[in-house]
Amino acid sequence: MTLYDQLPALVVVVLLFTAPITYMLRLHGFPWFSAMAAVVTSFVVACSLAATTIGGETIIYEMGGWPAPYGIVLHIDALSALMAMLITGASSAALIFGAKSLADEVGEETAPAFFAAWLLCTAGLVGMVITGDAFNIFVFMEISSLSTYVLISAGPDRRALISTYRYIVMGTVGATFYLIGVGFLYMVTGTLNTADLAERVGQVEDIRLVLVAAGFVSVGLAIKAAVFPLHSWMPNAYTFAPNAVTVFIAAASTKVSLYVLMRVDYAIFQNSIANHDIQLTFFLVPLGVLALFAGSMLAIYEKNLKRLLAYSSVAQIGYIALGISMTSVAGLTGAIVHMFNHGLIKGGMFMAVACLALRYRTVNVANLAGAGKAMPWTMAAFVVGGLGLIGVPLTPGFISKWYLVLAALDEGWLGALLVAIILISSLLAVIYVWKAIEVAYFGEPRSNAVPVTEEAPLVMLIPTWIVVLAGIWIALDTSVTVGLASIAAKTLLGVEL
Amino acid sequence: MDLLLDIASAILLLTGGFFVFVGGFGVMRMPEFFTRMHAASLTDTGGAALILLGLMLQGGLTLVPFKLAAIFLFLFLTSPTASYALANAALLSGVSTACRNETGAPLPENEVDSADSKPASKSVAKTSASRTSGRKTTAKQAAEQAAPKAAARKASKKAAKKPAGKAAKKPARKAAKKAAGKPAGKKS
Amino acid sequence: MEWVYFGTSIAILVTMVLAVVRGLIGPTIFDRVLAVNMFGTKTVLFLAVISFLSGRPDFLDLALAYALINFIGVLAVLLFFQSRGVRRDAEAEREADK
Amino acid sequence: MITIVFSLFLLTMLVIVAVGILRTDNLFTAVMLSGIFSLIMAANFFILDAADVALTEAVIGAGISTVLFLGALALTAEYDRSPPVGTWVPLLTSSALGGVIIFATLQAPRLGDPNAVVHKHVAPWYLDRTPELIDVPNVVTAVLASFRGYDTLGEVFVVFIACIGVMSLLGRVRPRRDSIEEDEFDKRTDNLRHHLIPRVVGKMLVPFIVLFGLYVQFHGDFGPGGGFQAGALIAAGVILYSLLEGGPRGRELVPEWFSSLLVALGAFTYTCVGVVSMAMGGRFLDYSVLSHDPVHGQHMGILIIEAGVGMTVTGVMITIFHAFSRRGIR
Repeated sequence: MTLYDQLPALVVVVLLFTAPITYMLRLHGFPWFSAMAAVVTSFVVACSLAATTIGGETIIYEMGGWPAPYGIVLHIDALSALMAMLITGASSAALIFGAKSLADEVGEETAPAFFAAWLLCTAGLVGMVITGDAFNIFVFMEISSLSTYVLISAGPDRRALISTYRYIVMGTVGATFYLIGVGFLYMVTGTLNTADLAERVGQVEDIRLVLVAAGFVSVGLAIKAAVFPLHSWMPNAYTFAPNAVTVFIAAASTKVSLYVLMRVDYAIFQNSIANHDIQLTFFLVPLGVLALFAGSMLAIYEKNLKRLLAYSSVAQIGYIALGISMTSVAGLTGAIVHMFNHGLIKGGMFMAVACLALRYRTVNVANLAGAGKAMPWTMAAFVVGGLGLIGVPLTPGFISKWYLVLAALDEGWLGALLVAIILISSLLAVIYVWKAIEVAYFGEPRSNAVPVTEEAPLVMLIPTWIVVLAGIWIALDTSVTVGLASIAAKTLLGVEL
Repeated sequence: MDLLLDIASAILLLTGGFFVFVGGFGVMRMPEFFTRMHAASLTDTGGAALILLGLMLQGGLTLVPFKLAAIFLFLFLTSPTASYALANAALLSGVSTACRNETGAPLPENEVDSADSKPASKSVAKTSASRTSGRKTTAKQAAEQAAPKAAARKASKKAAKKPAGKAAKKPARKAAKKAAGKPAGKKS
Repeated sequence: MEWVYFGTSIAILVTMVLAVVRGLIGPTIFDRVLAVNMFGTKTVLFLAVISFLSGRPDFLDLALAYALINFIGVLAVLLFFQSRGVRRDAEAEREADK
Repeated sequence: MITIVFSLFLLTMLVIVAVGILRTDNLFTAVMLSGIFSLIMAANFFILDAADVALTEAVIGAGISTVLFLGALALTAEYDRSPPVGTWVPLLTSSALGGVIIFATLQAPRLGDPNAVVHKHVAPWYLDRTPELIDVPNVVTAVLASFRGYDTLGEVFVVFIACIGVMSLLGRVRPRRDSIEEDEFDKRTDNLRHHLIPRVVGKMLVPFIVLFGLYVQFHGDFGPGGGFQAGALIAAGVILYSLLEGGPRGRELVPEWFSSLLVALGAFTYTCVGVVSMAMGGRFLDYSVLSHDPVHGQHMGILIIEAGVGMTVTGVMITIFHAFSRRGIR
């Protein structure tokens, strides 16, 4: 076995291997360094996996050397590689970005535990996307959720504890639903391997259990993904978490649940349940549309910049849900590209907000007056991100919305309606993004406020701009993202490449 | 020989089962806590011993009787210890030893309580006081304090449950609804 | 022998029900602790009898584990009430000082 | 038949106890009833022949969780004072959910039906091939430790991260102290030293519990047991000692740095086995390459990873208990 053959396992093993070391070695500055090294290594491995899969190849790696339905296999195709790249990329960017702010917020004493949790969170998310086993997804879901709770509550803000508690309750309900669904599937098929499941579910004669399983899995994952009426845990969790943590989980965490939803739904249920595409449409379209409007409206009325962006995420998840619900190659491509692009955009914006928070000590929109002059580079990054949220051409948001619109136009009158909805919600996005920009550039600072004159430190600005520029690069050169996404969409739908 | 063994173990098992059941019955029917505990702990040991002995006879010459013997030994050690700990905890927080009559209603609390519980808790306090200082007050005070408190709490709870509970629920629920009804965005 | 095991296990099960009822109706919390403790012992016996009834006495390990650690919980209860008593004393002392 | 009757009986009791837990607002009562709940659950697992699960449930549910619950209860009030919420919506939701599950399972294969799909696909393969490939009598151990060893690795990390989470919550707030001097407070509340009977009996049992834990650890290949159960049992021994002798002495016996190190060390050991097998030319967690003989390699791998699991679980239980006892069980 060459190192190249071991790459699929390495992407997660590196993280799992480093986490206990990070926890055990209590040297000054070491936890951050080892976490960063491991995450970056994992990112490099994920990139090389993506390079392999872009030709449409699927990698199967047998854990423990046991063949597919008996042991656990890693199953890496274009979609998983793209997601793994997003997760590890977001994780390393947030870690490098947060080198200073995390040191302030977390403290020397708890740093080993915190960075071990960070590594495990990344490992859990990556593990979920690369595995080819339905129960293994649950195990890694547990790892990622538990470590996310630790990360969110690690900051000095005590309100984080309450929001973490809500997240724990909702997250546990979601994971349990998923587990119940998987249990039913095991009951009717006797297997847990996703490829094997896909085959055997089709042979089940009485599909009542399969239907209920599909319901439980979908609702459970929708809770974990913060799809609109089930999103209530998310805004506060994002708001009170340490800034770098928000960057990471906003960019990666909910998308992974959407990924699993997509994967389980398309790979297992779509070809076994008759009319499943219609059921999926009826489940996701109303939720997606509601999410678009409600998320945007809540964002418009929000005064806290972090929570504003969180509500905007609720809206953006609506787009992804719409894309998933269309069951067409174009729609899925749009959804997958938007997952990736939104991760980049939101990550960059939360980084900019973290820079603002460092200098202004608050993230209330009203207090940020004058930020445009005091911190031009930070605000410029924020503006570029905001344009991406709206979907202006030359930004990543435009690409994904473009594909969504194209997909919607294929759907007849319902599609035309969807196009209108997408356009309206983009206008709403203009309003809430403008709200922040207006105050920052044209607002008069309050007389009693301490004037901020200093730009954010370079250690934070450079990562922010790297992420922003990466977004623009991806908008200009779509071959990687759209290429991977269209292959992924075709694989999911079983269309010939 | 086998038949004899079978008969012996059957007798032991069934007697043990009967003892265990009697213990459970006692726990259900005895009037107050300490007598209930008496019923439970006595038959716990007796019934368990008989059943385990009966099973041992059936085990043959394997590891099984030894495991059963180990279970027997550990139960014999832990079960009384647990009873001791429980009774002690109950005494410490002053469970009333007031008897209840046939219908389950407590007998008038006047003499029974003071006559029974105080000497008991004192003696505990004394024995332990010889080893650690400051314990004497603990046990006694706790016993004296907790008993009326517990009774008062119970009374107030019962009283509150019917009329006050319902009355209080409605406004509270309304208030909760109001708070939840506000758009979450306005809170900050 | 089957029916003897069966009869014994039924007796134990009925006792378990009685213990559960006692645990549910209380009235004092110690009655509930008593119910738990009693239920634990009955579980040990039940497992022992059942492992004979189903003909697999090697599963006695479980009953052994129960017998060993069943009473840790009761000791924790004792500790809990003991420290609560001391805390109440401390609070009372503080009140008196004020 | 008897299995089904007994199991129905126990399940009915389970439901009744569960309703009892929901209906009480006294948290102490809830803790006690949940003790009964897990005992019933364990008996039920046992009847359904899931001896490994039953052992775990017995040790964790009946033994340790009561202690930890009481530790948590000592830090809060005794009564549930959450504001009254409408009971209809949750009730309707959960009834609907239960209805859906029942509706679905009406079509499920009967309990113990040999023709059920579950017994036709993967399971027979495990039963047939385990003697030849791994050669341990307890197939559950073979499945958990080798065939699905990656899942178990994940679970060990779940335990690890759970420990980090509990520690980050409990270590957050400095312990509050009453007016009594700290040392004296500890002396008076923290131990059962002046209770002669529990002290003598309990200390007598501690070595047996630990010994039994080791037996379960190394006997896991043959009978029910393995690292999870063994870890919990050994930790139960240490917890018993700390209850009797007080938190400080318990922390002398197993220092906090050691128990928290053990948590990470166990997870590390497990991962290392995987990495070593990768380095020796196999897949991740492929124990066959560890030795010249594949079956012997499997034995070695399973032994080491079970030891890792045991270390992690022991460490977690003791660490969490210490965290509670340091904040004063009172």
